[in-house]
Amino acid sequence: MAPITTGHYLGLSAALLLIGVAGVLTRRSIVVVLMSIELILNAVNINLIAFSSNSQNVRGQIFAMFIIADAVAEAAVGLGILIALFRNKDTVLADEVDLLKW
Amino acid sequence: MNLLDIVICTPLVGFLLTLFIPRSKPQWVRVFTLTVSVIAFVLSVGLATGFNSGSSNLQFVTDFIWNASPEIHYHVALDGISLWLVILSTLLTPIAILISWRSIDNRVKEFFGLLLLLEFGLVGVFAAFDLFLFYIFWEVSLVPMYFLIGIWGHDRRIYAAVKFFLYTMAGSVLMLAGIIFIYNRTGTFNYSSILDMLGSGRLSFTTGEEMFLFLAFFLAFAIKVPLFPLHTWLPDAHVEAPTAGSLMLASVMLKMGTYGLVRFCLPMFPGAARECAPWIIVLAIIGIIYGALVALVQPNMKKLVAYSSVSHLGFVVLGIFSFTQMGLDGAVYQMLNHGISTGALFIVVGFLYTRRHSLEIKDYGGVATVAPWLSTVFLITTLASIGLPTLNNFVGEFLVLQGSAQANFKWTIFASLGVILSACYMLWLYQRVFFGETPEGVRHHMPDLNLREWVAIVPLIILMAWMGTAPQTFLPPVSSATAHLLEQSKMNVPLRVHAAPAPPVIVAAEASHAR
Amino acid sequence: MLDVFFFYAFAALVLGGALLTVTLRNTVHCAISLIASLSGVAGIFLLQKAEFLFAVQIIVYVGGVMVLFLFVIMLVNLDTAARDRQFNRQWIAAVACVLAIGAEGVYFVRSGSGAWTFAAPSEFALSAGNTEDIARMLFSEYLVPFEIASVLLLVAVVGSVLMARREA
Amino acid sequence: MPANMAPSSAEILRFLPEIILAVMGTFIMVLDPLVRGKSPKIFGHISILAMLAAIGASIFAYTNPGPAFSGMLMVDGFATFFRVLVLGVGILAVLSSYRFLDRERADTGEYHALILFSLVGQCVMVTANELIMIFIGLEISSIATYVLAGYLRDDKRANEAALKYFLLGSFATAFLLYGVAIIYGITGTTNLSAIRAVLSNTTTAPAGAVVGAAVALMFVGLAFKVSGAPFQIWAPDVYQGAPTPVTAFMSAGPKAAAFAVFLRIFMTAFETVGTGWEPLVWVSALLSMTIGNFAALVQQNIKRMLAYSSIAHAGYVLVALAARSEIGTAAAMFYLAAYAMMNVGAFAVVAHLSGKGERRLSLNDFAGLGVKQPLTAALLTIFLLSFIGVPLTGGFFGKFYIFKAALQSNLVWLTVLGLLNSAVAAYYYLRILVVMYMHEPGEATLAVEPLSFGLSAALILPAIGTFVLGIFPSALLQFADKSSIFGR
Amino acid sequence: MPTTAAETYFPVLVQALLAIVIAAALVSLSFLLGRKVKNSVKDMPYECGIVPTGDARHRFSVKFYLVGMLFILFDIEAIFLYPWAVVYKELKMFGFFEMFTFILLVVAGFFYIWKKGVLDWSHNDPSALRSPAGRVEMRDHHPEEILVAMKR
Repeated sequence: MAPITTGHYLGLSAALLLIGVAGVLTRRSIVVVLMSIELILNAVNINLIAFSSNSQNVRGQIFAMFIIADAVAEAAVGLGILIALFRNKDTVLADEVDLLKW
Repeated sequence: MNLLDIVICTPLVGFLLTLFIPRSKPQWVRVFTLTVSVIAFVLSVGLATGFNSGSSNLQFVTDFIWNASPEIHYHVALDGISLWLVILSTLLTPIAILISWRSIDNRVKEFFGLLLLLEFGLVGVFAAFDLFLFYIFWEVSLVPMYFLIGIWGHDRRIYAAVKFFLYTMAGSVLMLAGIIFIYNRTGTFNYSSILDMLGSGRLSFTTGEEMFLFLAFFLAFAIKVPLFPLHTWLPDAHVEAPTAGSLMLASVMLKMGTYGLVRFCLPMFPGAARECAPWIIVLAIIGIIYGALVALVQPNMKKLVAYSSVSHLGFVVLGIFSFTQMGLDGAVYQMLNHGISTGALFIVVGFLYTRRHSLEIKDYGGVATVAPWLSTVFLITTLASIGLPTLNNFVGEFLVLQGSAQANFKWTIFASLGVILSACYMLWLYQRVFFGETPEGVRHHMPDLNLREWVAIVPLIILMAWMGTAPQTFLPPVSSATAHLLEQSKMNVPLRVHAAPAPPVIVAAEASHAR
Repeated sequence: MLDVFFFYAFAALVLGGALLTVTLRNTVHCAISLIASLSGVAGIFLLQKAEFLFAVQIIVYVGGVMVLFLFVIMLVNLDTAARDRQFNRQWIAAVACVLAIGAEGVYFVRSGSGAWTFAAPSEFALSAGNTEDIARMLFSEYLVPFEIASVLLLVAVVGSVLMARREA
Repeated sequence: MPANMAPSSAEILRFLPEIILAVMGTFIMVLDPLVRGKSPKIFGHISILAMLAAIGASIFAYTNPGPAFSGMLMVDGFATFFRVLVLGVGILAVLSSYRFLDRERADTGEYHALILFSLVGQCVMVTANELIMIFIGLEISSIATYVLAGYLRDDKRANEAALKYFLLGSFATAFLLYGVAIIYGITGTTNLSAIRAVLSNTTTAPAGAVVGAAVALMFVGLAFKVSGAPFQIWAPDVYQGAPTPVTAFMSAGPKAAAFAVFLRIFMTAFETVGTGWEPLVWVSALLSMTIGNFAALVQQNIKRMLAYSSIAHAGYVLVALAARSEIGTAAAMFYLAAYAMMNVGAFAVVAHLSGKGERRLSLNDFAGLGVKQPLTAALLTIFLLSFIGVPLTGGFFGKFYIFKAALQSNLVWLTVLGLLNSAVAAYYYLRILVVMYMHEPGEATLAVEPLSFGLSAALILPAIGTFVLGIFPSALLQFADKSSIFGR
Repeated sequence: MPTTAAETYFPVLVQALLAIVIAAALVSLSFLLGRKVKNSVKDMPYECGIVPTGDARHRFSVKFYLVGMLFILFDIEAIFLYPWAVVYKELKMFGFFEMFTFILLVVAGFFYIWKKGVLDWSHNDPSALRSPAGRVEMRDHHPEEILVAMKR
């Protein structure tokens, strides 16, 4: 088997990005959309770590740390918003959120 | 700060002060704005007396840098053309205030304030010698007129106001593109510097650029004139506007278009102007005849006068694009004439409206028997509008036709049709309104002119006679300015264009088809 | 050799988990697939000698974020949703977007390594202690982002409390 | 090594505005549960003081410009301009929310704390010279704004707005990050100046396709944030659903900050690959203007109409970016300042008129405002004329500078189409004027309460600003011109 | 000396695999070998366990979410603390102030949460979600029921 290069990691990341984007665009459940966004962020992190180890500097890893911190903050606020919406609307399907024209 | 600056600023200061008059004192507003506008008029007469009519130089020049980056000059000045148009604006504003004295009774403060703001914009447009400043005044004059039509107009006022605004706006943004283009090329908005650069060859456009720029400016002006087929906003705006609005619109604002053609299109883009002249003249002649024919069948007095404006302004455009001294003189003179006589027509129609509250011709008849003075005034105005010798329009039309005949005789023939038709529709209107059976509604609601109305109309009638009998009072400054203008517009023009007289209309059309 | 095996094993875990996440009907199952996928990502980190990030990934994502997701799923009781249509009607947009990104990917794969020029390795190689490396740089050069990250956390605290808590 | 990394006092001074905002935001947050319900107005006062102090600190920091914290931040004219701009927007937003919060019985410290935190993020964004820093600033600002959009938790429209904003916003962030990651991979750095150095060195420059992919991804992310087409779909819903003072805030502040980031990244780091991204911006600018203006034509809801208009205005700023020149940058800066004022002003009027529960938002609810409240109507008229681009208003000079820059860069078609667009736009702004002045007062205007002090301030200050920018534009433009080189 | 990460962590992997195999073996063996009795008593809680009430799918209180959220936010704080602790000695006082500022802000957040009463579980759950689809029916389990089940 061919040795694993940075390119392999980038391919993996691109595939993950693809799946994430597809998930965001097609799923109706808001929670799953949020999960898909997490997938994209992880694709970014795979990229960053691969680049970091390729160029032998640690900036990419620090960047990834901040991205994880941000993902947490986003998830916390996003789920909070979801709960607030659910209280009033009883739906967690993206296309039933339609009081305003979508 | 010279007299011209004072004339420009007076209405603006008046407008700002009007804002502080309490809403509960409408009479104060009327008196104050009338005073301000009369002061502005008197000062502007001072401009005429101080004007050296033999010189083609700019006079009353004020030029300082208003904004450093990009360099925008506050550059105002007068030449023979702008002089009379400025005075026309200042003359008609107090008259507009007088005729609205009683007929406007809601939101009085706003109405009269906006009239002053309009005056500020109009005077500025005619005095500005910086492209940017010109554009600013151009747009500033647009806003008050929009409100005048939209708030105090008749039933379909909103439609008319929005249409008016959008037509003008669409044209003027293209002009703005042209102005920016010139600025990027020259680094200045100062019109005198641009002309100097063009004259000395430091600035030149390729044929394509010149055509683009000419069309950008021309479209803005042609909409304002309005040239057939861009005239459709005009009847709506005129019919729906209050009398004062129609007056200012017809008498002064339409002149912004023709003034722009004379002032900017000819000297800056002479080549393209001559290239397009045959086409423009065809449109102008279509406008003359079309306007007259449509006026003939109008049941509504204001609409009739509005279409007559389309017809009359066709003459002005014809004169401008004949590229002859006489044609240009006549065109400028005709701008003033149209301002006076059509203004007077709108005023008199307004008098009828305040009495009978109808603009439909069929609601009138036999007015001459109940209001003889009103009928007389209307008759004089009608005759002036037709172009009866010794009244003002005759001089202008004559010059235009003579000028166009110098360039191409066929144009004159077609245009003369317009003169004949104008006699038809105006006299027929007069006959239907003032003679014949007197309906009940007219008999009881048709008092004769009161003092205020006399004061409003008499200056215009005097001017009609004065301009018709003694054109030498007014023409010399105009002639020296137009001569200079023709001189300028010959620069940078390839010989073939200005040496040969422009080809006959039909031949030109065929030739370009062949191309 | 072992490296290659592990890479493909983890990659399969990552992509398999991700695919299940976006296709499964039951949201709880989606969440569990997501955990699998994220664990795979953690493994990928480990392969690249980013041990610290590996730990963070496990602690924060698998231990934290996923718990949160599960709480919310239970909180809003998504079973009813699971019985409905699963995908929305944005198929065209989704397909277009995926195709665009996919085409880009194919382009890069076909043009091979020539399309990629990576930054040259920096002058100093990473030392054995991954965490120390990160720490040194984080607390010197990345001082401001670090401090400002606390504001990010505060925003998250205020925001989520404000959104989720019901006023008494 | 790390021990002597302690920042110098000059560096801390350059970071002072953010410190003030963060500390005061935290203070308000902690104060809220302590004084809850007793004197709710105090939070607003504190936050206004904090923002004024931060403006002072920004100007003071500019007396000693330069980089700070190992090149993370770059305090230059550009940064100072946008710092003051976003802080100004913040002040106006808070001024216009006093009455609103009171009316909705929602005057809490959290609201003001979130505004201050969001401003911290925006100030960091506009000052940052480093992609990680920009990212964190962007996220602080965005997350705070998501929450603010859903601030009225019991309002379904606000819930929806927050959720949509959140989903699409974080989706966009993910795209942006993917682009940033690739840029990091091919250049080995996240510092903008260093990226520029790598990209402009022809011998070591990475392959164009990769750079292109990264730039395109970042463009998508940023275009989402500035609501440029075709990534504008969130804007109308979010602007309509969010509480009006928040809409005023987020359509001006975070947007201006996102544009600042846009300009800084694309005009410094990616300037050397400009021919590559210009078509992207060109298309996006044209689409934004056209979609924004034509969609606004048919709107009945005033907030939705202003939302579409804000998309169109983003298009104008993108025209300036497409010019790819320093005067283009300066024009964009000027435009954003003018836009911020008229937009906050217009939304403040909407907030004033809409009434409790924001029920009166239809265009017809403006009927007769010119009679009932001439001052409010006159101020709104000024903002609308500025939107149209009538001379002597800031909006006019903004458009003028932008199209001048575009023509100078030979974008003739974009200029002509843009100007025609602005003529189309006149129509829907005129509709508001028509209703306001030419219709008889309706139920809504008869019920409207008198202007409160805070609202009058939030209306009169931008009106003055609009006129100042329209009559003496060169003072601000010269500063923008000087700053458009990003302290290089 | 191992060269790649995979080799470094090979022992760990072996251990993990071993753990999985043993656990799986124990569970499957008892499943295969054990005697299966299926009745409702088997489904009851063992000995002193609490009798379950209601549906397993019934809604959680929002408090769980809030606490969970706080947990991961402080988790993030912890992941920053860990590398800091590693190089604390190198950083000296500067490092102390660095982390002090960070923690101060996060503690301010904690104070806010505390004062907001998010951590206060004693009240009668004011933050419970109102059930949109109607209350989930609570079933009482009477002792007789259990006896009946046992007899079967």
